[in-house]
Amino acid sequence: MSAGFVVEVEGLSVTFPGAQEVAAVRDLSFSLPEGGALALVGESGSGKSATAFALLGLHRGTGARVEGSLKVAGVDVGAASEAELRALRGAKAAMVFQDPLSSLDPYYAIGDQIAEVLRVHRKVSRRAARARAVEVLDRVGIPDAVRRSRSRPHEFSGGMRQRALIAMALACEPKLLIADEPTTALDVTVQAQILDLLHGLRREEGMGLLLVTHDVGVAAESVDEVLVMREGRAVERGPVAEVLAAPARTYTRTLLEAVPRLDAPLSRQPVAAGDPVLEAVGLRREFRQGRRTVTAVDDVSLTVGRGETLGIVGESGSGKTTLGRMLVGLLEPTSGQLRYGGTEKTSGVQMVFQDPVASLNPRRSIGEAIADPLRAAGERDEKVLRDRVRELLERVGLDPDRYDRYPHEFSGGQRQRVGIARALAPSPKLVVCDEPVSALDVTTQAQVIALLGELQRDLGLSLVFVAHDLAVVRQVSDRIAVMHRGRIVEQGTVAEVYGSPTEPYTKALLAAVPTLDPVLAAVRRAARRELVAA
Amino acid sequence: MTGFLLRRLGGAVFVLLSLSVFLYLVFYVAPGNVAQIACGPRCSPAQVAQVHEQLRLGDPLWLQYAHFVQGIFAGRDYSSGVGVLHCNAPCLGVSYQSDQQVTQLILNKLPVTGSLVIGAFALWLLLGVGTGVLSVWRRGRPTERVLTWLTLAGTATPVFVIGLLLIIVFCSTLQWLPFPTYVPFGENPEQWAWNLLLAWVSLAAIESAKYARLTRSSMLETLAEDHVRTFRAYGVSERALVGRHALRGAVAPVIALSALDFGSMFGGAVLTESLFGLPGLGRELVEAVKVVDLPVVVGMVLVTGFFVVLANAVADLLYAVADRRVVLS
Amino acid sequence: AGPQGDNAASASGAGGKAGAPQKGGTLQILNRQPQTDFDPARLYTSGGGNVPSLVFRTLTTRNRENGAAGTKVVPDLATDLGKPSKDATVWTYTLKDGLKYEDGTAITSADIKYGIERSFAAELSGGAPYLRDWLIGGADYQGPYKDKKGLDSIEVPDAKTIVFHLNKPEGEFPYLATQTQTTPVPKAKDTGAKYEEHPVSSGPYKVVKNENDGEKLLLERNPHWDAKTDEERKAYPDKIEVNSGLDPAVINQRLSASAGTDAAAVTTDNNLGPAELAKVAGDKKLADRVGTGHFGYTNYLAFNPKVKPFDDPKVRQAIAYAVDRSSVINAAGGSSLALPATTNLPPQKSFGYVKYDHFPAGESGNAAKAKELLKEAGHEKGLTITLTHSNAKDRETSPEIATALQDALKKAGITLELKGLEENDYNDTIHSVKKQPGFFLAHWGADWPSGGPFLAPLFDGRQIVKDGANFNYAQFDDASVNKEIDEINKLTDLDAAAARWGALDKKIGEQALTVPLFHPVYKRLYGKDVKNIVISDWTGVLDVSQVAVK
Amino acid sequence: MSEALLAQEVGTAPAAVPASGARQFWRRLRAQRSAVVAASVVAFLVLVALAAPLLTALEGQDPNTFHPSLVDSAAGGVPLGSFGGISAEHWLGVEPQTGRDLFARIVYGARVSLGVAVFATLLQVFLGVVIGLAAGLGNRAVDQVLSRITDVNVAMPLMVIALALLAVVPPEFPRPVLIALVVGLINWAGTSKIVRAQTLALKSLDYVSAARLSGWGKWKIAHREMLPSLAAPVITYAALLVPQNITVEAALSFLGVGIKPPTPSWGQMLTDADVWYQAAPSYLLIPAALLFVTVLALTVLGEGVRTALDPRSQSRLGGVRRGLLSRRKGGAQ
Ligand SMILES: Nc1ncnc2c1ncn2[C@@H]1O[C@H](COP(=O)(O)OP(=O)(O)OP(=O)(O)O)[C@@H](O)[C@H]1O
Ligand SMILES: Nc1ncnc2c1ncn2[C@@H]1O[C@H](COP(=O)(O)OP(=O)(O)OP(=O)(O)O)[C@@H](O)[C@H]1O
Ligand SMILES: [Mg+2]
Ligand SMILES: [Mg+2]
Repeated sequence: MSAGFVVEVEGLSVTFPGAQEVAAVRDLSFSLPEGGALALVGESGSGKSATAFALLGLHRGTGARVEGSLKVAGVDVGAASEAELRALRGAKAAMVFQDPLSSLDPYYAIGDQIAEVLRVHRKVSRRAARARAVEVLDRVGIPDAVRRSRSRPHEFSGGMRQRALIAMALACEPKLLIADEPTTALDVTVQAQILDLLHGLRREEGMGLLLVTHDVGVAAESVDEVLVMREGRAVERGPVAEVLAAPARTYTRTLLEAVPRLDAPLSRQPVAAGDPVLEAVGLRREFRQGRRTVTAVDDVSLTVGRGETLGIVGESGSGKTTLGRMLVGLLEPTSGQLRYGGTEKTSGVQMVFQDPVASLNPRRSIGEAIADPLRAAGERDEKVLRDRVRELLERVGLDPDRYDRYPHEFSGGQRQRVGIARALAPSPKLVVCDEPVSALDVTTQAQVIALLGELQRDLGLSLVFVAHDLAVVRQVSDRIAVMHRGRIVEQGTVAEVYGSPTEPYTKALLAAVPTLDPVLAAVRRAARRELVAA
Repeated sequence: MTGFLLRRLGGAVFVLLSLSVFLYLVFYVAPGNVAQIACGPRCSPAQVAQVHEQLRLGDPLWLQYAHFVQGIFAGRDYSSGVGVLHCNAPCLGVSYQSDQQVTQLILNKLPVTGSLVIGAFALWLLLGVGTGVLSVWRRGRPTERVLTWLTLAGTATPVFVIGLLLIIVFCSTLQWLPFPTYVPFGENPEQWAWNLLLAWVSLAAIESAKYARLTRSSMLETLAEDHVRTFRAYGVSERALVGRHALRGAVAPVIALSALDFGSMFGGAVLTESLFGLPGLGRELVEAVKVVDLPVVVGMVLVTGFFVVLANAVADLLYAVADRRVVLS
Repeated sequence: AGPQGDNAASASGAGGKAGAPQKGGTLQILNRQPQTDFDPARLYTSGGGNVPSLVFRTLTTRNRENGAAGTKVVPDLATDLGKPSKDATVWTYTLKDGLKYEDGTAITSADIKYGIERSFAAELSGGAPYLRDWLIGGADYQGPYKDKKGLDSIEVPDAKTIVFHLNKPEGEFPYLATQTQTTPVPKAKDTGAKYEEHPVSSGPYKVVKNENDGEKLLLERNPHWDAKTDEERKAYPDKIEVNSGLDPAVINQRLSASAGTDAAAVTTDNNLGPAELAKVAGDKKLADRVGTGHFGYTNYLAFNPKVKPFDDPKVRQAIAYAVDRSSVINAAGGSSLALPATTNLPPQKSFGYVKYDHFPAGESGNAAKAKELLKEAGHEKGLTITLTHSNAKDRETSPEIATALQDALKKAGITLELKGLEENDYNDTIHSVKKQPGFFLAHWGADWPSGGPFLAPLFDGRQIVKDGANFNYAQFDDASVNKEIDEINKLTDLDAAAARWGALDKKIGEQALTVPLFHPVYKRLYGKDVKNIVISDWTGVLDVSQVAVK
Repeated sequence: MSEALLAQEVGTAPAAVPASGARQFWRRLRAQRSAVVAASVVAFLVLVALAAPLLTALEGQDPNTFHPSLVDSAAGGVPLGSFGGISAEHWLGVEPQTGRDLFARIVYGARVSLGVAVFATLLQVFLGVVIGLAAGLGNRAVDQVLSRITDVNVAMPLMVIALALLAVVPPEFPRPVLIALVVGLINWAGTSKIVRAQTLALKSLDYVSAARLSGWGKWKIAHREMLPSLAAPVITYAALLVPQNITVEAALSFLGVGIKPPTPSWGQMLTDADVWYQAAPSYLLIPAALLFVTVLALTVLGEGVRTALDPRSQSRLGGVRRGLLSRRKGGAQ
């Protein structure tokens, strides 16, 4: 193969051994020219990360079987010795990991961590290494880099940590940057900043970029070419504009269709809100953290009418979850009142939790979990219970015969359905959904959203739908409340909030949403730069 | 910080008071005639009665306890025969059996137990953590297995067996080391160390296994974490990963466990102290329990309890220093 | 005591490194028990134990010779063994000339009186009961601190003379005068409970260091001690260092290794255990460094006939027949460490030992005879009884002995249930008339080598203590026995008295109030440089006042 | 805070314990050869203890009969014959001094030692779980009180309290039960600290919140939702406690307050035997070796259970073994 490529992959297969062998990647071939940018997209579990790991030989010693030929920056990864591999890692090809929270050593200063990596590859003094660390931190836009390089990761926000990781990747000026879902854990606004940074770096430093993501929107903003993967195989590959505009394969098309867009036509007609099922007046919640007091929710008043959906958006830490938990009575408000259709007693409200893994007890069968509220309500007859649970399972589109199965036997989307069934079991009037789809990939996300809409229509439920993804909220809500630092800064119908936002914060949120159109993405990027400059 | 210290102090006072009340209650119902033991086996009933009165054993339990508490804060007087001796606050009372002031007794014993515990502690940390690190670095290889077996042999053998065997081998048969007696550090630091060496080794042999296991498991846990993966992906060598990043993760649990062990060793190294002829707190304590010498028992348990509480507080402080994410509570 | 050669020593199991003993060097003493009581008023053991007798001189003392010769009482501070009045109720002692304390001041008879009076103070309790029981007014006297007047029954007509007035005849008063309570204590130097930290020496050594309540002692020569006034103490070493609080196994390891300063080491309180004996038995060199001693001591089974079924003599006799002394002796450490006992009195001439075996059980018990007696007593179906013992690890009243008995009695159809008590509880229980169980393990040692202090506390009906520590476990109160005890006490001829004690023991033995089990034998290692080992039958342990290390 | 660290000692981060059905657990346990061997050894020991009367009947001996003729009385009672008097009648030889059959005493001793250790451990675990749960679930006041009580428990010197308590209780009370009770009552703080930390962590988990929304009360939630998740760290910790308790029993024997003779226990035997190391080595070596095997087996089993309870272990297990192989092959991927 010619010398113009940083990555050349030929017939790559990755197999994980175990009780059931998992063929994570099967016969995958692709290449990446020097300075080029390629995105690996595909739903969860399609083998993207496994591929990325294979490029740096990270499967070595873990038991995974890697076949095929892999050449990265001129190094034959399969045949390289340990020492050669170490020389490759970080120096010629560097990786940015998905979760910035856990990818840095919590115990050492950020600058020291970067310096350590540098000293592995270059014979430089400790002091010079520190200086270089400050330099790259400055390069990725960490303000006051000299001082911040002495901070530990927990003193950084998520976005800053991700920047620090990118800085670490830059330290040795590699030819290739592999970014494995670099923005999944971040807010839209921060996500936009990171993507902009990667974009800028690539242009200025001439690195190759391999971007791994399940978010087609992210890919559209950042790369020249995409490789769509499914079940470990390549489905489609081509220039990003072509693939996104005119996908050749049905799978690609489904994937694209499932992506919620801000510009899609509104699918639901705003319902006329009935009598309020929930009224909140002046809710406030404080948390004590050592000597400091954090006001997570500050003077929030809202109403939810019968059959209505109230969407709540806001960036991470804006108080959405705290508000949601207060609404269902899981958390005592510090001050403020809550009324549920006339009573002050918490009744007829349920919650669907953000994380489908954490919200089900791994040691209890899903049938039992769904039956709990019924049992608590005093139902003793096992047959009645079983029938009701089966009915609910069917309702949320699960096989009623899986009553006795355990959560781990279900996929993320299925688990979220179990959570919904559990919330529905006591026939609530109002369900608070706390980011019910953020942990799911686009296709599953679309299914769950559809299900919620359907249930709402059939059962006359009221919903509070919490999310940080503006496009998703737009799809399901009648009214929107935008939260910022614990307060509701803007409230109105979907058309009002999305059509003519009044608050600058709302505007910034909207501008940060990735788009599927690379051209539009470029325009937005420019607009964002102006917003920052302003 | 001040709040933390105050709360800890309050907690400590509660713990120590509860301990002393508990001991008073237990010893109140304990069999054995204290006055008779103090007087001697062939004292006449009249003499026993005199001793009984002198030790104020006739007082109701609450009054005895009140006097005890009074002694701590205000001191107490007692008769030496020729005159009245004053026991200055904090006075933990006077031994029923030997007429010695408990405070003085403790001050005499503390350096001995301190020498034993501190040395053993350093050694078992070194051995334990060292073994743990080594077995992680060489994981899956014969070295790890050998180390595992060795440390387990340590846990499985009671200290009196290990201790006696060490003495027989090193002092009696090989004669490499002196037969242990206690030499105060201030008198001769070198002799101090040589005499204590076997005692340290015996305790360390038993304790280090736990630390090896804890270090090993924490390190393996850390090695499985994402941030280690990051450094591996940046070409950092396995040795640096184990020695720098994984070991750092084991510091916190090791500190927590050390606090528990360090504290409880102050009153708990009974067997080691008696085997190695160390006139320390643990041995004295057991002797005192046997002769129902309540003032000595209470005084010493309070001191050892204090060390447990102190060690835990220090551990929390250390931990907060080690891991700045932690807020003291 | 006269000089003795190695021949005499080896004859009674004593000895030491060959060669004439020289002055000089430092003697090491490795002990288990610290010398917590170093106050003459508080010491119990006859002769003030071993180490204290280096510091405390008494009116009389034990003869420092090997074996039976060592059971004689000889003068110490006094010029003779005391002059009794005709009925032995008044005893007069005269002090030798030139007696001085460590500070050079002269020892007076008033100091001896004061020393004795101190021992009556509650603050300084711990001594033997005889002064209290024998001296007129002793029972009510509360010591010199409370009762400044003093005890009238001790007279000091001049600085050299001291006269004791007793409430009954006591021919054995010279023995009592060996106890440390007759040590002179200068009143001006008395610090009460603190005196033990630095007692004033009247003996060949003075206390230079006393750390940790007697755990570490350093004794150096007392320059004012005059060897001419003291025929008993040899005082060869210049210094004596006592290290105590040591583990018994470690002491024996040290003595057997005998390395460094341990070559000049002895122990005064640590016997060889059975395991160590097994090791020594296979090592000729070590075996040569073992001193063997016999102390007047008996381990036995005690009955309280007030408790059923032990009220029935047949039951007691059956048990006496059923006992398997060989397994009991094995449990006690084997035939080298314990001798079978069939008498209450130890097998020593000075006690007036008369051999008898009223209920011959042979070596390993006579189960048939025992069964027969039980049948006669109406227990043909067997018998279940409880044996109370202590949980001390002493191989005397300890669980090992109890289990051996349990196994032996099983053969005679007696089911023995064991009730082990913690040491205090055990002492409290067996010494209390109210709580006393019917059947328990007990032991008794002589306060001096004579039948008197051995038999009287155990079998004198007037010594039953109803509301205190009682040692007459059987609560035996027989007029003829009481009378005989009084008669013997009148004798000032100690040999004649001994013969009467022996006969009395044989008579009491018929009652089967006890089942004698064994007499212990003390075997102790000493360092390889230690010379002039003297072990008397009085103490059974090597006399530190005799040993030399040069 | 240190509670959380203790929880770390037994290696659990509550959030990271997903999916683990009983079947998976057994599969993962069986996948570890060392754990299987350890489990068999433990089972064997338990069997030996239970079948003690049978085994001794087979040998034709009992643990309490003296054989004075089998020891050399003049030499302190050292067993006659070689290797501590091993013979066809006495499979492991006889005890010095008494001549009692060692094999019989060992197998009966297993009953007492294992019984006491296991019972004490159960008690520690029970108390620790109840108190830890109550502290974790209760309000601030309850938590404070229970945590301080836990501190008191930590500060109690086991040996001293044991000595005092063992003297107070009448001797008629069965000793093994008493020792187990005392050890259990004085040493539960470790478990309760772990459980409390774990409970606090679990309390904030979504599935517990969900259970609260369903209307269950506190204890019902604790029972249904928390206990199963507490099992993992508690079982692992308990595996550490059992061997520790066996040596505690030995130490109590050393201090003279252990199991009462003639009842045999390993601790008692070790205590008596250590001075016999030179004269009759087998007397010391046999119980010491057995104790070692027991501790080894329990530790390995504990480690195995912990691994099996950790759902991430599946790949790790396969990983280590295969990782080794591939390295030997020269690191080919
Ligand atoms: N260590 C492992 N052991 C066993 N199976 C594994 C392992 N790691 C990944 N897999 C499996 O391999 C497949 C591909 O995993 P991979 O992590 O590459 O997916 P992905 O495309 O990155 O998904 P996501 O978007 O969720 O990160 C999945 O089915 C996954 O369950
Ligand atoms: N239990 C708590 N103790 C202390 N502070 C808390 C607690 N819960 C939340 N907070 C703080 O309150 C603020 C709001 O948190 P909340 O979880 O409601 O945010 P959110 O909008 O749901 O964020 P995300 O999108 O990340 O879920 C944050 O600053 C958070 O740190
Ligand atoms: Mg991935
Ligand atoms: Mg949230």
